[in-house]
Amino acid sequence: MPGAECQVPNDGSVTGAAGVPQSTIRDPQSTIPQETFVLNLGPQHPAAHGVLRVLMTMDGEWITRAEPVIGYIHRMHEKMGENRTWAKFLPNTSRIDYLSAMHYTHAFVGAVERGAKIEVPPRAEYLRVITSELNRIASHMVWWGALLSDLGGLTPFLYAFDDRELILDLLEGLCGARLTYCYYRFGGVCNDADDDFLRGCRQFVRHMPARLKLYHDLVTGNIILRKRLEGIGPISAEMCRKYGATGPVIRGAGVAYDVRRVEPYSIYPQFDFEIPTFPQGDSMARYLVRMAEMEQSLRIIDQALDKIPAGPVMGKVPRVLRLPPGDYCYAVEAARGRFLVRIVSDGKDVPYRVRLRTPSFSNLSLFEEASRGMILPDALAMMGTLDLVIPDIDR
Amino acid sequence: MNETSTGDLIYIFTFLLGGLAFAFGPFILVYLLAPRGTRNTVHKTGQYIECGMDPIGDAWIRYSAVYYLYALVFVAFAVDVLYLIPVALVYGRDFAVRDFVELLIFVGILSLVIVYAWKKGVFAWKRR
Amino acid sequence: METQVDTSKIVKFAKLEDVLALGRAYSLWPLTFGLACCAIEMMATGMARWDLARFGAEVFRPSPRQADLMIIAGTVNKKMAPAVKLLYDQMLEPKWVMALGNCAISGGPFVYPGQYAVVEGVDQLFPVDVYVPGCPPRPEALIEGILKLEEKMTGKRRFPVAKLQK
Amino acid sequence: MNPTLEQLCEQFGRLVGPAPAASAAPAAPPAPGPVQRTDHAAKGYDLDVSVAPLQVVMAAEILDRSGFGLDAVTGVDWLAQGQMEVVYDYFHPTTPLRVAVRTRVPRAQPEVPTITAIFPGANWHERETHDFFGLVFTGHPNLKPLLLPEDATFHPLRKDYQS
Repeated sequence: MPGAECQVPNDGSVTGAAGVPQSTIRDPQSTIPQETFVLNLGPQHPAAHGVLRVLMTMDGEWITRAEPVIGYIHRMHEKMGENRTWAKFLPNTSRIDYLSAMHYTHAFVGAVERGAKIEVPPRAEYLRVITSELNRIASHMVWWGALLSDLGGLTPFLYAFDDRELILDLLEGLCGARLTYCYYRFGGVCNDADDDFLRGCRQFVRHMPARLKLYHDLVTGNIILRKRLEGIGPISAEMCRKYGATGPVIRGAGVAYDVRRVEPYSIYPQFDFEIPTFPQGDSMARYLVRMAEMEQSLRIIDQALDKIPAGPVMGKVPRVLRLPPGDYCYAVEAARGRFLVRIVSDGKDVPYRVRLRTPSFSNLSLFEEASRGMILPDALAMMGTLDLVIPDIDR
Repeated sequence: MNETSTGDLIYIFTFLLGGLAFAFGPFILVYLLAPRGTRNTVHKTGQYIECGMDPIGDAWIRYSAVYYLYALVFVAFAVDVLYLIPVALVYGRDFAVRDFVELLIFVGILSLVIVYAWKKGVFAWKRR
Repeated sequence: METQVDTSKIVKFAKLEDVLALGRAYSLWPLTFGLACCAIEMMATGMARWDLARFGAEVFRPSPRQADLMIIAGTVNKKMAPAVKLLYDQMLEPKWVMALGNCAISGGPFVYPGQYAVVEGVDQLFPVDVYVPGCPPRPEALIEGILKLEEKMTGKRRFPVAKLQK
Repeated sequence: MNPTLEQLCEQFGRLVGPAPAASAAPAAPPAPGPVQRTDHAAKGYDLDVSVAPLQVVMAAEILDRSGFGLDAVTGVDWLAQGQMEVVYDYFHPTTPLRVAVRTRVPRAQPEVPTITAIFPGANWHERETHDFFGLVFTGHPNLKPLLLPEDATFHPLRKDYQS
């Protein structure tokens, strides 16, 4: 890891569980009467990354209980799944988590292909992997900019969006949209990649490592960031498992759980890439996991660009798509964690039930327990490292 | 009262008037020029801003003492600066090293406040 | 809908109004009010490549007291509607509202018979000045929306519209 | 220490009780046993267990002991059969095993015991399923609407929901 070893803060303060400085934990023996006030870090707040409301019962600056209230951008995706045909639900999938729209479409398309036994030609699989990994890098960049703007540094946002625009141009050339691509179809992808897309990807993959090193020099070694993130918001592997938190949250707690590796789908087994994990389980570990993940995604894109075969990009799909009755699941490693689509079909051309298990929903559900006793700025720094997208929580 | 003193009085009086005008002028201007109300839908224009939600409970509660002690250290140094202002006025006239040493002693004694607060653990920001 | 509050002024000078309108138009302070996908495009517009700062609108203020333009960037649903109305109230006159994206204009892709959660169009809550269609609208569309708002405030358009060669 | 499919089948077999005695009429296809192995490539999960509503907690305990994590709680409203189905998805952080525990309750009286004590993550999942289906999770600490407005009394994902 370039230049980013993190050690427990050694400023002599007694450390609580997993290296949390004692000062941020309320010592139980304190005798002052419990006089708290309720602050709601409401729907419209810069650090809420959207319309998340957290009801914080505060004792001075220390949080005694932070209860997230969600539902302010509930958009009925699951209800819409039940009254439109399979193909008409595709645009919805890229509006659940608009920062990793490709992964969500990949999961829905995969589940339907699994049900209807549709074959996907190899070139389409490669295009899916390339666009998914590009989307993961773009999503991690928005997270990186947003996290640092939460901690007060506003310039990294400009750097991050600068490079993200390169990815958006590539994907816009391919699928016509900047954010809510509806690029995958049942049985393949809708538009073949021409040469300048592949050349653009190659150029991006060569250009990006230098930029990532710049990010590390600019931010990761910065003492302010290390003091703000190291030892803050410890989330143990057991808590991740109990709450179902996945993605960089569980990989930051030392468990190498990545759906691409543990439950392989599409053609990911053909690529060799590591799953970066950091055992500390604090906010710094989650930060480093995502930074390392961007490099791994670049490696995957590089290998996919080498091995992409020629050939058709659309498989054979019946005109009216009907799935045999039963339920089918498909899990995908989205930028924020494990995204599972569970489809229940009763044989008609309209799904009977579409269940979307989104990663941010479970990642946020542990916030109440993880943020108890912390001071407010640390709790917001930890929420930044959970990388939440609120429509992904409310669906 | 010879005319020089009345001149001074007038001078002070106009200066006072200028200050007041400078202070209250914008209020009057705004009252005249700015629109008086604002369009509202739930008539809560004057409510405290809390991220789009109605504030819950009251904020006038007993805070932990850490903030109070922090403010005390600030007050100690505010008084310190208060004494330094007259010194600064006469400091440069016929300078002697003695003045500088005196100043150092004065500030040194007053900075003991920080040492005392440090020992009492005010800066450790632990909850009392 | 909102009551008719008399927002007229006591003293009005024509030239002063023009100067004030010019000043307000070229330094619009939007309220950070990102709801969904359009918020990401709004952020991208504020960044280096599309550079909303060229039009003076790059200062995104979190507090409604300091903002004079509310950009509704995303879907307003029925649980969020009271909060949106409260923020609209707390903004001070003169204030403008821009409905960014189809969800804010008419509920967008989430309108179907039997939908129970989305407010179909923000103009049901309060008057909207500029509508910017798109899902999400491109950054150029947001900038065009800001130029259109400036034209509404000052009466003349700042940049000439590109004329198609015959 | 990773659990294997066989161990799980055996534990669930004990939980669900002996498989129904070989049905007398061999012609009738034996009712699919409560514990079924499914092909991951075709269905997306490896083990499909149907349990009675009250055994849901014990199933959760078995899986918790084997190190599984709760993935999702899915409600399905089978209006035609007058039943509501609750499917619990479990994933395992280190092995590719995927287990789906399903149970059916009558639509008139949809009650399922909560598993929040074992998996705190289920708290929100169950609140959401209660929001959309009106399924009452007995013993749930705070069964208020989660995604719907606080005063919502309608359950939109029910098949007979008229907005």
